[in-house]
Amino acid sequence: MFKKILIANRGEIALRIISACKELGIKTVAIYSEADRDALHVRYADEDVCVGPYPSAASYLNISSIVSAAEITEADAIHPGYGFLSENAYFAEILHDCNITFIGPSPDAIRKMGDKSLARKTMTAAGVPTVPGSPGPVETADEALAFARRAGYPVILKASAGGGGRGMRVARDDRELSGAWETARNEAEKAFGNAEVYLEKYLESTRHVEFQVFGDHRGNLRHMGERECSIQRRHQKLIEESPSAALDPELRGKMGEAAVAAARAVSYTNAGTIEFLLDPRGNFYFMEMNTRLQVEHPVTEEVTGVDMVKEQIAVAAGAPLSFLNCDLKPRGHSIEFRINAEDPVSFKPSPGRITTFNPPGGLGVRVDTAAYQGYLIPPHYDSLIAKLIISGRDREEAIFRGRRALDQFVVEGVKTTIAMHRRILEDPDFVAGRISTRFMDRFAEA
Amino acid sequence: MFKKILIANRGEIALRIISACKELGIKTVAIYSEADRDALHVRYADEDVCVGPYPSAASYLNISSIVSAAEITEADAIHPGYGFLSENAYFAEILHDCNITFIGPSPDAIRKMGDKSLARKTMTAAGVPTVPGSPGPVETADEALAFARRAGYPVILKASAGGGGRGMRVARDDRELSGAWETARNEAEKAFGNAEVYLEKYLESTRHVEFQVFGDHRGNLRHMGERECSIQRRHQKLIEESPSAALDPELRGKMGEAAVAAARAVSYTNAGTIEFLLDPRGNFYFMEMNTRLQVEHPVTEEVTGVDMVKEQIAVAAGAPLSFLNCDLKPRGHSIEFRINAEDPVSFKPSPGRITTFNPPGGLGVRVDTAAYQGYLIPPHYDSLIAKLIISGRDREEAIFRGRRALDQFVVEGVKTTIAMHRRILEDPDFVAGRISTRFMDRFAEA
Amino acid sequence: MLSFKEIRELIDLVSERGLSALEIEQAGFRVRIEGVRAATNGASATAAAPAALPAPEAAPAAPPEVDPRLHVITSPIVGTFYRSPSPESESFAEVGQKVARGKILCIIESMKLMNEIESDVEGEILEVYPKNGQPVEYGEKLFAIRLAA
Amino acid sequence: MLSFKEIRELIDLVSERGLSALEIEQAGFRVRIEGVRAATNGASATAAAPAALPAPEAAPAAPPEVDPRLHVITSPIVGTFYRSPSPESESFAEVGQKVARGKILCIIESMKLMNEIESDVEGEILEVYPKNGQPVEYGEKLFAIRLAA
Repeated sequence: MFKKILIANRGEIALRIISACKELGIKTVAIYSEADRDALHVRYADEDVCVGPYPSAASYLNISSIVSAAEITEADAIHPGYGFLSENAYFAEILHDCNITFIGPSPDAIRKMGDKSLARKTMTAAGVPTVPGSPGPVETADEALAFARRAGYPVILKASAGGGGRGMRVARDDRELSGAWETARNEAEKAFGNAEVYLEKYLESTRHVEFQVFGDHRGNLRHMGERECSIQRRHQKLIEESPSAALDPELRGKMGEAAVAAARAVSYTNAGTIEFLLDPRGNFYFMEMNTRLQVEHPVTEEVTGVDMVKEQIAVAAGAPLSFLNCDLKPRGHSIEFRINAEDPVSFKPSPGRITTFNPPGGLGVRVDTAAYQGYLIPPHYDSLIAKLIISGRDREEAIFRGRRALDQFVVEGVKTTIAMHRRILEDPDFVAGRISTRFMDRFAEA
Repeated sequence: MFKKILIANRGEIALRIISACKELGIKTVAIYSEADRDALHVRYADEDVCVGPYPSAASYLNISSIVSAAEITEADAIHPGYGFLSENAYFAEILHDCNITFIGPSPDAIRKMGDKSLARKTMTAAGVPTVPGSPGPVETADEALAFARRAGYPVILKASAGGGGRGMRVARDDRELSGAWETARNEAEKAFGNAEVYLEKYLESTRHVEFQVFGDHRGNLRHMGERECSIQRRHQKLIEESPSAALDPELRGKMGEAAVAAARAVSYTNAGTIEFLLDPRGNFYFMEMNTRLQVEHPVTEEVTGVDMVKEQIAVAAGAPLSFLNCDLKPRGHSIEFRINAEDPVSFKPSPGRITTFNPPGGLGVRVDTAAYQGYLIPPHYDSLIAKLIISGRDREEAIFRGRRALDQFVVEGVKTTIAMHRRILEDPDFVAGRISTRFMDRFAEA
Repeated sequence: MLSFKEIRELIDLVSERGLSALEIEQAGFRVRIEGVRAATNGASATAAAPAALPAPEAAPAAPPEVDPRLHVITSPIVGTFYRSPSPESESFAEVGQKVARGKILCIIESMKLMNEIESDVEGEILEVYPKNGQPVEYGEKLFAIRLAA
Repeated sequence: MLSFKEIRELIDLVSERGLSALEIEQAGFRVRIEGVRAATNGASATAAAPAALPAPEAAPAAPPEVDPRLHVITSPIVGTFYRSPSPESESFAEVGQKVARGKILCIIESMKLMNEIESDVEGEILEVYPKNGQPVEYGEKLFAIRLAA
């Protein structure tokens, strides 16, 4: 087992990983930018190293600083969390060269799944259904128009190097497509340093259902069930739950098998997520694979009882999957609410000092956060300040419990999404489980 | 189902009950003394009524004020929590006369179990083993000496009306017994208004293992497994866990059956707890029954998945037990740490203002508390400020998780038991599960 | 919690009145304003207490002024407030009425019992706070009475 | 919570009104402004008192005084600090040594690369903070230099 792990991240996920290491008796090293001197992850780690000034590119994305930090503290592994360097194949490769374990999949698997056109090809070869789309990157606007007319509108433009909703544009006719073409390429260029885009048929009234997969270094590969992530705003997830109200055991079996086949196609190790679109008739299509821990991993932890971060560390150290002989059938129901510091109307980030922070507690309530009363949320990073994870015997209990927990969650000094979540939990369609990725559009109009 | 419940309590248990009511869609009424104006239970309830000045006798024990408060707010049920009026048969009776449901057992069951000598007789008749003891209250010091010489030292003096460790005195020879006689009677008189005491043989190196029982109004009576509560200081529980490391399925079955038989002997309804002493050879003896919700109920909730407070409310409203067809075999392991505001050396209460309050979160961590940053702990009530409930796949995971959670629990402004719990979790005997009710004596000496 | 504007006003008050200090603390919030620098010798003291002068009775940080002749009777129990012994009868006491010590002012019904509440002072009733039939909690204001001189 | 602008206004108020101190504390946030230093003798006390005087350089709540001729070079990267190019060679720079702009002061090894750190000023080395071979983080102090006049 590792002796010391450096956590190449910040915020709640850095704390989550520090907690897992402490429970395994492993020492921890926090890294931080100058803007994060007072952050809890710095306080809770055994050691800490300032790796640069506030811009992420100079600190949390600064590979040479982070590798040096691991070297001077003699850390033998790095956990990248999510975001930042977590899906950077080059970073994983350098660590390998430096004899530091990257807690995640192989650089090869990251690369194969990171290139979205290549991933589609791999999936087709593995027999996993994909959304009808251009066979590869589309070079010109004319080529895009030709594909769209052939496949039928609406279509969606996506960045080849993309993820997280950036660089995505939906077009419903020729005119919209011509307009979206340059915008999508510019956004892709800006966000990922690569303007390449490809096209897919845009499926409407679909759900976003993803499967958690886990592979060890002994050839075992399992799925841990699904997460329903249809409640999104601008392709950013807001609420995730497990299990999905749309899956019966048969469909869960079929999608789970496809997820495992998808991961096996790139000899996947460690934790990863296969994202599917699911239409109302039970057809599902591979969207993409996230080759890292997800923000929403806690709902899977709650219904399976597996500590996924400890599992990641153990697997990276060579251990077999701990749940090979367990029944991972979901036990109860779990819902995660992302509490962001943002204006609930304009959705603009609302950084500032948290003057009151009183999170809810009690049965079935888990809070993952790096915030505290008096904490100054720096304006440089993302706006997630807490994840509220609610579990109950069934979905109904989780919804009622969620309402009371959101009522008891007091945050003052910054604007948050707490009230918005409270309204979503009152929505009859949400309560009945009638949701799709368009849910928030309807909700915003109401 | 009830429309509005008045909570005749304060602190974390009042919040716990308010949360359960909110999850059931039931309105709540908080009562409070003048010392509790700023308490969270007042803030989180739908309505609130000040019932008197700070002394408990004038407010939280003021039956006429509390019944009036229920009447003027038109509450149709009262939940008494633990302590205060929760085991007051007279209170339960008055509520019945006023057509207000008492969420708890019948006045008759409270009375039969509240009189400790009568309870022993009832148990003997029901075939439940009891500790060898005086057949009833002991009237004179000579009578006490006669019993002690017959049964053999050590012996323990207990208040007939007692509970919670008050009025208890251990004596190891004639001299000690003569000395303890008056003290025990005085303490009993002060604490319970009744000086009657009885004697029992004092068993050493025993564990305190209690069984949770639950009865509905349709004749169903079940047990929900055990709680290990041997870690006590002056008969006050500090750490409780479930399951107990000392029980195998066979012994659990035998003790569970005895617990159900004990409860059935008084036609018990709602939640109750049968406390046993368990010796190293697997012999167990009925100690007493607590005819109410226990402080430590959360560990049972965690390993069974049953919300016990919602169950209490549903059963009081006439519903059958919700888990009649469920397997309540303990799932994982759960440990509760009582975080008291007190000096860890002198054990004296440490009331005052909490200047920093940052409870831990994440997987497997539950915090039940009514404290918050800036809260002024009034000196008039008990010193419990939070219950930290840690769950894991097994006892080992729970212990490691408990260590990291205690490390992350920051309370400033008052002294607490956090550091003491941290030290207990490092004790090799505790880690190995080698504990008895004498554990804290040894620990304090070390 | 005080707003910035309120703090600014308090500062003005402290300096205008020539107070030496004002300190407010509540639920984790604390503000302390120390007044115009105390002079260290007689000479400068004159200079240090400038425009101030009109601060003779400078009651520092006084709560809203309380009339010493005003007496408030609060409810000693929880229950329902009645101004008269029965719906048909007259009120025990009206605003403007002079009452003697021991005069029954109202009834509070608690657990079916009618509890008569007496005046513990002699004076004139200035205000009756609850409405007839209204629930009252412990410590709730019932009557304001101006004490007889 | 007070903004920077509000704190600035409060500072103005404290000095205008001649307050001796203002302290605000809330949820982990605390600001204390102490007024212009009270004079210890009569003569200057008179001058310090009147609110009228605009207390020109009243720099309240000043951080520890900083020598304007002192310049600190901090580490631009994370790595291991070396005072000389190899264990056998002499140090690049010693305390007391005068250095020109561009003079190499040390090496920081980061990912097997030797990064030479140059002086960005001209002056005299007053202090070398890290020991040879010691790990340094971003922003850590390396050298104190007294600027050439």
